[in-house]
Formats: sequence, C-alpha cells, structure tokens
Amino acid sequence: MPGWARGVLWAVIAIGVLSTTSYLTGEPGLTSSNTSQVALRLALPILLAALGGLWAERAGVINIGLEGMMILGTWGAAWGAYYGGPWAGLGAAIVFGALGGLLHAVATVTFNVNHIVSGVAINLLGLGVAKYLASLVFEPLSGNPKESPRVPKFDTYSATFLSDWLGELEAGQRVVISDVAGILRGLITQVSPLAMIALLLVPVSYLVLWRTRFGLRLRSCGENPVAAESLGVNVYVHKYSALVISGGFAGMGGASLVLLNGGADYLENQTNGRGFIGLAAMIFGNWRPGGLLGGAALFGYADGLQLSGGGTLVLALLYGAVILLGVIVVVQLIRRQWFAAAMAVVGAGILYFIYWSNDELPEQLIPYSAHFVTIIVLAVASQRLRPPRSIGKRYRRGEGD
Amino acid sequence: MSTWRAKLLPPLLAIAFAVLISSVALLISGADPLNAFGTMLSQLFAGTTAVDTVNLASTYYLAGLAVAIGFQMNLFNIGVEGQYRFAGVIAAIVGGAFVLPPVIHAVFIIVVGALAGALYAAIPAILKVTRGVSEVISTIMLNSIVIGIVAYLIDDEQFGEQIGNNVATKEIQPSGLIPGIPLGAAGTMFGFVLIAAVVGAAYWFMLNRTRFGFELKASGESTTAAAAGGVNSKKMTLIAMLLSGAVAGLVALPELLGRDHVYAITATTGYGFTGIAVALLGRNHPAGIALGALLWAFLDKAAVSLEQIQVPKEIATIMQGTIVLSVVVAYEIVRRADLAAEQRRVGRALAGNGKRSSVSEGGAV
Amino acid sequence: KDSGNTGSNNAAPQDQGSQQTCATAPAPPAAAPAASSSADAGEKVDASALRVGLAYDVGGRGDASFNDAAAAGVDRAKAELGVKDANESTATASESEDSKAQRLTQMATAGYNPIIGVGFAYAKAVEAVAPKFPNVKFAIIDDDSVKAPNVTPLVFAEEQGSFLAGVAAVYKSKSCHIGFVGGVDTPLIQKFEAGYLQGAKAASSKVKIEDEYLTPAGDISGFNDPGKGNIKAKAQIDKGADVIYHAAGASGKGVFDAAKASGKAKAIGVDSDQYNQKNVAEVKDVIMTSMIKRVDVAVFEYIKAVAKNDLSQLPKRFDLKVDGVGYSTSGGMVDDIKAILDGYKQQIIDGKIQVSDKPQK
Amino acid sequence: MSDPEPAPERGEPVVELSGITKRFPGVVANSDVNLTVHAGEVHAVCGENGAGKSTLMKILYGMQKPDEGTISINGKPVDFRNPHDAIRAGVGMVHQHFMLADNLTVRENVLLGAENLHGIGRAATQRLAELAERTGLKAEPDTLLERLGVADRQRVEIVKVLYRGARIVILDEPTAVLVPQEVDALFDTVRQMQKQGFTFIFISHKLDEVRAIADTVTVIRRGTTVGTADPKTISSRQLAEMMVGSELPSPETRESTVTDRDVLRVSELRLDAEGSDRAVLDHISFTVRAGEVLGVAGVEGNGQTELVETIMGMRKAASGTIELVDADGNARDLTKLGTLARREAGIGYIAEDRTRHSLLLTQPLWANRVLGYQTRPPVSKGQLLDIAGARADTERIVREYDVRTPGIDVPAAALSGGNQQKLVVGRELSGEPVLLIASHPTRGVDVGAQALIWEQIRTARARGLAVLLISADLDELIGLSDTIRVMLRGRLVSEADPATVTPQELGSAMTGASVEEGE
Ligand SMILES: Nc1ncnc2c1ncn2[C@@H]1O[C@H](COP(=O)(O)OP(=O)(O)OP(=O)(O)O)[C@@H](O)[C@H]1O
Ligand SMILES: Nc1ncnc2c1ncn2[C@@H]1O[C@H](COP(=O)(O)OP(=O)(O)OP(=O)(O)O)[C@@H](O)[C@H]1O
Ligand SMILES: [Mg+2]
Ligand SMILES: [Mg+2]
Repeated sequence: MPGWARGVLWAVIAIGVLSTTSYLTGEPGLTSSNTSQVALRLALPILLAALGGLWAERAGVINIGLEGMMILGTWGAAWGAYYGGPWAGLGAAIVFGALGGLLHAVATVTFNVNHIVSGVAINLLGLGVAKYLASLVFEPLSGNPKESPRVPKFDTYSATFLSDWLGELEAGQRVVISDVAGILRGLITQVSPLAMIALLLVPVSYLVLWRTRFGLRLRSCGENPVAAESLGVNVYVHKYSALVISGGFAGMGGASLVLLNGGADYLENQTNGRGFIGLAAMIFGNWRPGGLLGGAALFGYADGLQLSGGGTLVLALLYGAVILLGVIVVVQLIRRQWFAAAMAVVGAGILYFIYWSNDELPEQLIPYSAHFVTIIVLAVASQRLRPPRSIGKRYRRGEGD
Repeated sequence: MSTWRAKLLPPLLAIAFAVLISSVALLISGADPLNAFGTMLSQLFAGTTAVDTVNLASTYYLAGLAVAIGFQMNLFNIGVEGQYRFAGVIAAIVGGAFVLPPVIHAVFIIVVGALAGALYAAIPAILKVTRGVSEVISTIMLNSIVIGIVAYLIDDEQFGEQIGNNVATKEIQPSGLIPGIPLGAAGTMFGFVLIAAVVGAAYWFMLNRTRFGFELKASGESTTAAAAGGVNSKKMTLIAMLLSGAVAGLVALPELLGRDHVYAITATTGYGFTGIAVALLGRNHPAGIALGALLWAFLDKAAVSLEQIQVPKEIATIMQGTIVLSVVVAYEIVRRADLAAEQRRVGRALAGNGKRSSVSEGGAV
Repeated sequence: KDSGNTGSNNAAPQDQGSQQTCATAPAPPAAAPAASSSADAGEKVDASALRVGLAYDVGGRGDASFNDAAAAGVDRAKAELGVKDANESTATASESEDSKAQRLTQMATAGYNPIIGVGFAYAKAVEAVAPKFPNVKFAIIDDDSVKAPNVTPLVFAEEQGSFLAGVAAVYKSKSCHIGFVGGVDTPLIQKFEAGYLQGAKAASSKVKIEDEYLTPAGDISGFNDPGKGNIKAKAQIDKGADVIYHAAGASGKGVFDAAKASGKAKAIGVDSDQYNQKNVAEVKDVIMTSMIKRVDVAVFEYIKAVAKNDLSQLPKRFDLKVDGVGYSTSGGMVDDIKAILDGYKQQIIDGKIQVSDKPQK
Repeated sequence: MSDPEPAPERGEPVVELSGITKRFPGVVANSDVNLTVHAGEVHAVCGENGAGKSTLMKILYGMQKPDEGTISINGKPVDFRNPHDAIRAGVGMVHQHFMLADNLTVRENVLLGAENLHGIGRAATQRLAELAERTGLKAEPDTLLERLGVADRQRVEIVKVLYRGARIVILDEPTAVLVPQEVDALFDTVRQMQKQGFTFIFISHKLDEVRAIADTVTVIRRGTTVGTADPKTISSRQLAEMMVGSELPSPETRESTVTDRDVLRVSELRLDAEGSDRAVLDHISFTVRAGEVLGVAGVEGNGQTELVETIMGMRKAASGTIELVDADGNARDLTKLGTLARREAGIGYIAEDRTRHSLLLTQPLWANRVLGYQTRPPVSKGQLLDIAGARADTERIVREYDVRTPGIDVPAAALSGGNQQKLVVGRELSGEPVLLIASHPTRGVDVGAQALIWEQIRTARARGLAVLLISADLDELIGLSDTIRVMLRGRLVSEADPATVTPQELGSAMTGASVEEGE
C-alpha cells in the first residue's frame, strides 16, 4: 500500500473511531470545531519541531538539540516582532534557530562530536543564551528579565463561507457528517499564516526530500554517506544545509509559541519540553513527513481535549481507545497474529474497566493524557520503524572503506 | 605520554575555551570576568560550598551512571529523569510508613528505591522488547507522566501531608536515614557519597570483569555479533534498562536520606537530564563520570555565588553548555593531532600501537 | 481575515434572560469607612543601617507577581526608611534544595540582616540556615511552618481576598456562570480557589462555577504557559462562564486574552493590581478587578519592624483587616458594587464570615 | 622478484600512476607504486589482503589523496580533490564493499550525484533502462535496494558507473560474492564493453579469473608494485608466487577421514519467513558424521544463511529437529535450546559476514576471543571473566594461526580481512568443538591465509571434527568436502560427489537447470 493511502486510511479510521465514540458517549466535544482548532494550535510547535528533526535525521544527524533551537527561536521571534512586526519576528526566529542548527553542524559534522552530546549542549546553550539575551535586551523594555514586552501577533484568517456551511452541518448533530464538519471547520477558522505555512511545509518537505536532487543527496548522506561521497556528493555541505534548515524549523516552532494570538510573548522556559515531544512525534511518524504530522496531530488533539474538556472528555477518549483496540483485534485476527490480538484484547479490557469503574480519572493525571495516548498508540500500533541507516554515525571524508 | 595528553589535555582546553566564551559574554553585559571567576573559585572554599558541591555531585554521579549503563547497550535512556522521581517518591512513602531497626530500615529504603526505579524503567523496556517501541519516545512521555503520578501520590488524600504551603510525604524516621559525615565548619557530607562511590566501583567491575558486563558491551556494540555469540540482545536490553532504572532509583536518595527526609512537591527536577550530560562528559567511564559530576556541581554552586556580585547567573548555564561541547571537540582535535603525529612516525617504526584511538569511538573503519 | 474581536461564534447557548442579577443573597450592610490600620505613617523610622538580603523564588524581580511585589517592598523601604544596601538573588527552576540554603548562607555570611526568603520553597532552607546564624533575622513569605526564634513568617489570608473576588464575579456575571483557572494545584493556590468558591456561593445560590487547574502540584509549567491558560479560559467561556478569576502567574495573561477575544467576558487578576501592569496593558479593559496580596506591604512592614527592633507588632497574618489582602478598583469597573464588597469585607474582618482555606467543592 | 616479460602494448596509456605513496597511521599502504593502464585493456591488479590495492584505487578515484606521486589521465596530469573530479575525468569505480544505500531505490542509487546528466525525470529513466538492459539488471527502478541480491547489487554498481559516462572502470574484487554463472555473465559484459572502448582495472584474488579476463596483470605486494605480466603466458602458480612468494595452495582433501559416527542430525527442518507462513527452509534433512565435511552449494539467497542461522539457534525453526551427538553417542536435542547452549554443546561457528556476526570491531582481540565462549574456560570462571586466560589463549591463536597484528590489544577493526578471519577460525576451533559450521570461511581472504585456513580445517577434521561447509567458491567446496548437497529455494535438491563433479555441473545444479536429477 502506498504511503499516502496508508495515511488516508489511518485518518479515516481515526475519524470513524472518534465519531462512533462521540455518538456512543454523547460527547460532541470530541469532534467539535473548537477541539480541532485547539488541537491545531497545540500541535503547531510540535509539528515544526518534528519537521526540524526530520531534516536533520534524514541527513544522518540526531538532533536532540531541537529544544534549545526552539528556545532560541522564541527569543528571536519576540525580538524581531517587537521591532518589526510578526513577519520580522518569524524571520528572526528562523535565523536564531538556524544558528543553533549551524552550531550543531559545526560540532557534529566538522568535529565529529557525538550527536547526543552536542544536542544536550545546545539545549543548555539555547536556554542560557536566551536568558542572557533576555536580561540584556528585554529587561530594560519590560522590566522583567523573564519576559519580553508584548509583541505584535499574526492576524488570523477564516474561510468564512465554508466555515458557515460547515457550522450548520456541525450543529445538525448528525453522526459522522457533523463530526467531520466540526473537525474541518476548526481547521479553517481563525487560522494564522504561520499555521498555514507549517501545514504547507509538510508536503513541501516531502517534495523537496523525495522529489528533488537536493533531497536525494541529503537523504543519501543519512543512509550511506560514504557511498554518497564516492559519487561526488559533498556530504559536509548537505549535512550543514540540513542542520541549518532543521534549526530554522525548530526556530519557527519557537515562533509559534510567541506569535500566535492568545499565546505568550517571550517567556523563559515556555517551550517546556516541546522540542523533545517533537522529536518523539518524528520517530512516531517513522521519519516521514506524513507520519510526523500524524504524531503531532495526535498529541495536539489529546492535549487540546484534556485542556478544554477536562476529565469527562478524556474518559470519552478512553472509550474511543477501547473501540480502536477492538478494530485492531479484528485486524490482527485477520492477519493471524494471535499474540498481538490477545494483547489488544487485554489492553481493551483494562481500558474498558477503567472507563466503566470511574466517573472521573485522577485529576493529577489528566494533564498528561496526550503522553498516555502516545504511548498506548505506539504500544498497539505495529512497529516498523526505519531510521536512516547511518544516523548518529561519525563520518569523515576519505575514512570510509 | 601521549595517553595522558589524550586524556587530560582535552578537558583543560575545553575549560579554557569555556572561560574565554563566558568572559566575552561577561564583558558584553558589563561585568568583570576576573572578579566573576575569582568569586566562583573563592566561594568554593567559603562556608559549606565545597561539601555541598560534593553532595550534589553524588546525585549527578548516580544519574550519570544510570544513563551510562543504557549507553553501553546503545539504549538512550532519557527516562532517568522520570525513573528517579518515581523511585524517590515511592522510597519516601514506603520509608515513612514503617519504622525498622537502624541500618535495616535504610537498606530497605534503598532497595525499594532501586526496585521502584527499575519498575518504572520496565515500562519502556517491555515496550521496546515486545513491541519495538523506541525507548526515546516512551521515556520522553514517561518523564512527563511521572509528574502526574508524583502529584497523585503526594496528594494529601493519598500519602502526602501538608506542611505550611508545601505538600510532602511523611517524614522518614531517623532509623531510615543515612548519617552524614560531619566535616566541622565545612558542613556535612552525605553518607550516600560513599554509597555512590561503591555503585561506581560496582559499575566498573560489572562492565570490565563480569560475563554479564561483557555481554552488555557486546550487544551494545553489535547486536548481530552478540546474537551469533549466544547473547540474547532482547534479554540484555531488558536487563540493561532495568539496571539503569535501578541506579536511577538511587538518584533521589542522597538528598532524601541525608537531608530532606521527605519528598515534597518542591523536590528538585532535572537531575536525569544533567545525568545525560555528565555521562557523556565522562565518556561513560566511572572515573570520568565522577569528574564530570564534580565539575557540573561546581558550576551549579558557583552560579549561586555569581549573583552575590550582580553577575547574571545565565553565565553558568552558558559555561556548562560550552564546556560540554568544547570538551568533546577538544578530544577530537587532540585525537586528530595524535593521529597525524602517528602518521609521521610511520616511516620509522612500522608497527605503530596508536591505532586504538581511531577506532575505539566506533568510527568509520 | 478575521476582524479584531471575533468572539467564538459557537459558544454554548447563553442564559439570555440573565439581565436580572445573579446574586441571591442580600447584600451585607455597608461598612463604616474603616480606618486603615497600616497607615499610621506618623513615626519616623531610620533603617539606613540595615543591609537587607532578598532571596527570590524562581522568577525573581520583575516576574510581575509575588517576587516583584517583594522587590517593591524593599524599594519602598529604600525610599522611605533609608535602606541603602539590599542584596537580591534568584532561584532557578531546577536548582537543588541546598542551593537555596547556600544562597541564604552566603547572604548571612556577607553580613546581610535581615534576610527574606520569598516563597514557601525557602522553608527548608530557612529552617536549616537560621539556627546557624542566631543573630541574623530571617523572614519567610507564604510559610509559617518554620519554628525558630529568629524566623518571622509573613503569611497572607489569600482566601479572604479571593472571597471578595468571588462576590465581585457573581455580581458582574450576566450569565450567572463564572470560572476559576488555577496555575498549579498546590495548597497555596487552593486558598485562592477556596475563597473564591466560598465568596461566590455566599453571594449566590444559583451560580455555576467552572473550577480548574492547568497542572498538578510539582509541575510548575502551569504558572508559565499563557497558551494553555488561554485555551482553558476559552473553554470555560465557551461553556458560558463570563467572569474568570485566575491564580496562574504568567499563564494569567492567556486568561485575559481569552476574555478579551470573547468580547463579553471579564477577568479578575491576582497578586497585584494587574490593570496597571505593563505587559497586559492591551487587554486591561477586561480586568475588572484584581485580588491584591500585599507582599510589598509585608516586606516593608517587616523591614520597618526590624529597624525598630520590635517584631511583636507585626500581624500574624496579613489579612483583610490589616489590608494585607484586598481588591483593586483601577479602571472603575467594580465601583458600582464597591459598597457590597466592602460590606462583605467588614463581615470577614468582624469574624461574621469565616473563610476556609481549603476548597469546599 | 624477477621482472617477467612486459605485456604487449595496446593503445595509448590512459592511466598513469607514478610514485604513489600513501601512509596511514601505523601502515604504509602504498609506497612508490607505478601503474600504467592502456586504452581498451582489462588490467588486473593482484595482491594479498592488505597489499594496498583498494587504497591505490581509491587514490585513482579521488577518494583519498596520495601523500606523494602523480596521476595522469589520458596523458594529462590531474589532481583529484574528490570523486567528483575523477568522475568528470571519466573514471568510475565499483567498490569492494558495495557503496549503496539500502533505503533508497535502485533509481535513486544510480541517479545520486549524477542528476545533472539526464535530470531526474523521463530522460533519466530511459537511460537507466538502457543500461539495465546492457548489464542484465532485471530489478524495477523503484524497488528498494535492500530487496536486491548480491548479483543485482553488483549490476547496480556497474550501472552507476556507466550512467556517469565513465570510460575507465575500476572493479575492486567484483567476483568475490558471485557464483560461476554470474561471474561468466559479468565477464561477458566486460568483454562486450571492452570492445566498445572501455578500459577496465580489475582487482581479484582469484588467479584463474585474472587469467580468464585480463590482458595485463600487475602484482602488488606490501604496498609496492612487484611487476607486470601477461596473464596468458604466466601460470596461476607463478602469479601466486609473485603475490606471496610461496606455493599455490590447493583445497584438495587428501585421504577420507569420514567415520560412521553421526554428529549432527537434522530432520524435516522448516523455517518460516518473518511475519508470514511462507517457508524459507523446508524438508531439510541431512546428517554430518565425525571426520566428514558436508558441503552445501547454492546461489546466494537460496536459504544457506537461514539454514546455518537456524542450526545455530539464531532463528526459530517452525518444525523439525536438530540433534547433536557427542563422542559417547548420546544424542542431544538442540531444537529448543538457545544459541549459547548450542555453542556450549560443542558447535563452532564461522559466520559468513565476519564484521557483522563474528567480531566486535572496536574491542581488542582478546575480547573478541571471549565472544561466544563467555561461559567457558579458559576465558571465564563462573560469572567472572578470566582476562589473563583470555589473553593467553588469544596469544596462542595469534601464534598458531599466524594472525598478523601488532598485538592483542588492538581493536579487531585494525586487522585486515584475512587476519580477522584467521582470528575467527582460531577461536571457533578452540574449545574442542565436535561440529564446525563454516560459512564462506575464506571469502575475501588472500591465498596465503586461505591455505592456512584450509589446513586448519583439515587438521581438525582428521581429529574427528564434523564440518558443515557453505561456500560460494566452488573449487573450495569441491576440494574440501566429502559430500556435497545442493540447495535451491530453501530445499536440499541434489547431491554430488566431489570426486567427480565439475564446478560447471555444480553451477547448473545450483541455478536449477538440473533440479529433476535430485530427490
Ligand atoms: N582508512 C584507513 N586508515 C588506515 N589505514 C588504512 C586505511 N585504509 C587502508 N589502510 C591500510 O592500508 C593497507 C592497504 O589496504 P587496502 O585496503 O588497500 O588493501 P587491499 O590490497 O585492498 O587488500 P584486500 O585484498 O584485502 O582488499 C592496509 O593494510 C591498511 O593497513
Ligand atoms: N581505522 C583504521 N585504523 C588503522 N588501520 C585500519 C583502519 N581501518 C582499516 N585499517 C587497516 O586496513 C587494512 C585493510 O582492512 P580492510 O578491512 O579494508 O580489509 P581488506 O584488506 O579490504 O580485506 P578484505 O579483502 O577481506 O575485505 C587492515 O590491515 C587494517 O590495518
Ligand atoms: Mg581491497
Ligand atoms: Mg580493502
């Protein structure tokens, strides 16, 4: 089955499960436009970080410095936007993130530093430099070293005509149709240019990486750099470009925390581990743009649900998980994977028991619903992850065999 | 000799470079670098800072060891963060719930901590072995989830109690504590520092002298060769992850049994991430990790004294990042210089013995 | 393109008939104009000999919250009492417990006296350090668990101030539906929640209250994520709430943004008079009042008491009675119910209403 | 060395390497090497493992810079900074170790780096199809490379070179992994292209191949050129003597040592492909007796690897039994045991890919001695390693098996392929095994090392060792085995008598041309 068909199939299954759940539990919130709008917003920084991870890792460089690059991006975004409006902010965020990427490249490509060491160092440096710059530049403006002054945000746009029509459909509360309408409507209402760019970057990344000569060369550096070198590809140049682009995307991810309405301005520690989540989303998506979009969307959705719906919606989601496991059981039975099917049955049983025996989940755990969902999905979904072959390996020109 | 040069020169170069970078940052922000570094050093010998540094280093050391065990097997256990917090709260709850005879009580708490750490590490381990779930993702998720679990357990409806505006577990009775080593005015060193040293020695012994350590390194280096040699890499993955988790389970204990006696919602976080940096700085070697932990702890403590002279303490963070990067860069530069020197020597003596450094990093051969 | 204030157009059906007031309880008798207890500025105190050490919690000076308020107290002491030397040092999020002790020790060794630990996170550190410096006076804000002769607790009756916020919310709610967004679910923030809930229920028996936190205890990101605060507040507004009280630190900014974007909801600030805060100036027209916690007053009074060498006059708790907590009127949005609020305030001061510091759900 | 007659001139010199010197840490790979290749010839370069052939070729291909010496192409001095320069000068190279990216498609592998020539669209596809046709590559351009077998990979490598318009093609040990029919096909292609004016530099250890295809042969020993000869006039024996200065060894088994005591009994073994119930191995039954070498012939990919790994317990059989009989005649069922237990029961295992399956490349030699024996003396005592014992025994292997190494503390990666293999053979013959499973024991190993390995296997066999031998080198298989079975599509289809069978007959049985004869 081609990749895109698999993606569509997963999307259809997801919507099917959600609308069934929404119908059975009587919680329209699962598929409301508000939910999908919130999900998009929460998924955005994760998506961009994941794209950053994709570019770096496809070129063979592990990038756990995404968090640090994002932090640099948040500072850049606030600084640029304060002096030149949101677009300048976006530009500065990209530049700052890219500088982080460049540093990672110098360390890992030129000096063959262990990729994880370099990533850890960049996370520290990103945090330290952003704090340092904030107390140097923002404190005089805002009186607060932790925070920037208020910066201009992106305007938002809605496809009004479509949105109204979908709104009617959604309000109709008809099974499936209303659900789909709700989800779509959320995605076309009050969308910022940054969100559009980010979503567009998914297919663009695919096309560039898989359909252009630059992309082919870049990926070959992640698969077998010695072979690439033997064919006259300049591996260093491609790894450098990949990391600069990676940092730029991570920086954009930082900008998406600063330049969107209702979000923060620059705020110390505001990324709060989103770079790591982005990395996880990328692995989740098997180092592919479509897959990481799925990972980011799943995380954003689950997080949005718990934030705006609280315990009841999460409980409903649990019910959805039971249904999904049911589907998986059937699939595994057809594939004659008895063990996997049995595992899924057990999992479904446990989840159903939790659903049935609780009116409310322990409130301390609800904020981490998205993390639970990610683990559960990974545990039940089949794992055929295929990292680039030479990822994390050191490479020096002329040292191959 | 060249081996000493290869081992000691890089860290020194790195520290010099980090000092340089930080000096630039200090000058830009209008501070006097000499004064700043002077304060950092002089504060080390003022009051209890030196002992506090060692105490903190013992915590970092355990975290670094926990990460290093995973690295030996090519497992990237980011989850030390979650494992130590889970183990810390469980050990505090269990330790506070009973009173046992001295020593037995303390040993009991340590065992509970190690088991709890291993238990929390078992989740990513089992997911990896049975379902192939990347330990990187699952531990990232579990690191967040643990916050919720700790909050749940520590809640005063469960096992916690409110003290002022803080919430913490029940206090562990003196029988469960590990007495400190009083050093007079310099403060009190945690008794756990010795235990950490023992754990480090055990790690070294396990890795270099036991069959298990050999199998661990073998499957870390090449799962295929290990499998052909009769090492079950799934089993090793599971055991390595559990061991790593068990050591991670000790990370919270020096402070719990030596100073705090309770686990509170204000308990420090982030030791697990520091552990990654420390393990890598020490190149996964027990002595190297110890040096890395001390350096890191020193910088953390120095940051506090920097504020006394109105120097932005971000400088310490910048220095930590710079040191990590420049240590490894310096190792590489020294390695290349050694290699080139070796190459020049070739003409005279053919059977060179300096080959080891080039391949010991698993580099392209 | 969306115009400026598009409200969320799929808000839950509103109680259109809610023009009649939400409050069901009779307004309390208006209070006699109270003589402000802390305003006896007559005597002249000279504190120029004092060297004050101020150890902040994470955030430090400029956090627009309680650290900043503590800083304001010291600034005022410098201006009015002649304090010349004040040393400030700030905790970092991931520092270990003994870094706080180290900070206090360094200050004590350097001769600072008194030393103020800002935030309950300093409790353990003060407990450990104070006995070693019996001649140094320590104070700790938000904690009264440390028992030592040279340690003075500076604690507040947040629940009393929050009670008034609850009353104000009820009186200003058109839909008779209000909300609370807490940052991190700790006992301290629960005091805000508890007072707010009790106040709202005291004023109205039919009010509906949304009551949520961003993160559980131990996850301090709840104080630092305006984006999540925004989503949470928006969800509450979508459910029908039209007055939202936040006790969520920097996340509160997102709450204000949500109220502003809805075009109809109002918000209540916390800790300081947020209407006048620079970084939320663009949305200040939705901040109808703020629950003020006068950390600055406490710090100032403490320094003054130390200078006079008489700590006995310091209030045990900074509550409504001593204006340690209160509400703000900047913007004039609660001027019409001021009498009612002051009436409740008087009842609390008189002990006719006991405000609990644990939420009664 | 006496300088044999220079080869007759054939056209202009296209490649002239003169005075090339290249040093690596600890080794001089090339010292003052001179090589002249003429237009339109196939020029073979021979030499022992580690003689410096690959290094020389990498220098010619711009992947490494010589420390001294000059390169001229078509009479013009050139200075290659990278392979790109070499490619532009018309030099192409098929590397000893495939330079292919598994996770890219065939098309991507070919186009990589040469996108400018024909773009990446239709023109490229068309050119690719032409070249595939010419080289006999059948795989679809969009299949992932990891699905291809070795022969096809080789073809992809050649297509890569041709796609770039190379006129001078370096083939670094291209035949090491091919069966005779495939070698013949390769040679056909080479000859055909030679007619079209291509020039080849051909590296091989297999002297008969050199004699079959080359117009000129240059021998390199210890980094320097020993001389150039005409392969049509020089015998293999003479060539070998030029290479190693010793006699050409032959794999012939002297007298039979086969006993009637069974050592390994495999019956009705079946293995399923991962995640499906398609059989990779089916109805496999055979017996190996003490003192017997059972050879298994087969084209790569027909299940030999899987058979070996199933017997070693690295793969789990779906059905069937594997039994090992000890010296006292007690049969032990191995079917349920793990790899370690099987090794402990007395199986030695020389894996086909030493770097993947036999060695820990970054670990010192003595640690590699421990691998697979970690539970047994002399390298361990209970749960502890006996490092002194392991070191002493490694010294013994280095001595007895002539492993050329500066010491036992160097990492295994620092040894050349042949020496690595000797170490592995030495290890696997330690600890008194009753059965040796040897997969391609001499693959890529020079003639000297090859002779030594054969001798060691023969000696052990004479002591009663049972050997299961898998090899793509049919001369080796015929020479060493007492019995030969042919494997095709996961089944043992026929049997051959090594005393009478020829490599050609065996080759056709392996490709299925004579399936009906079997079973
Ligand atoms: N990258 C490298 N680093 C260090 N030494 C090297 C490197 N590559 C080759 N050598 C050295 O150069 C010598 C020649 O190696 P080379 O690979 O050219 O041998 P070869 O003749 O191709 O052998 P074989 O027949 O086994 O392929 C080796 O003995 C080795 O010591
Ligand atoms: N990193 C390195 N450091 C030192 N020497 C090396 C290194 N890598 C390779 N060599 C040298 O390269 C030589 C050849 O190694 P290589 O692995 O290329 O074997 P080979 O000669 O190609 O054998 P085969 O033909 O079996 O593949 C060895 O003698 C070894 O000394
Ligand atoms: Mg070679
Ligand atoms: Mg070679």
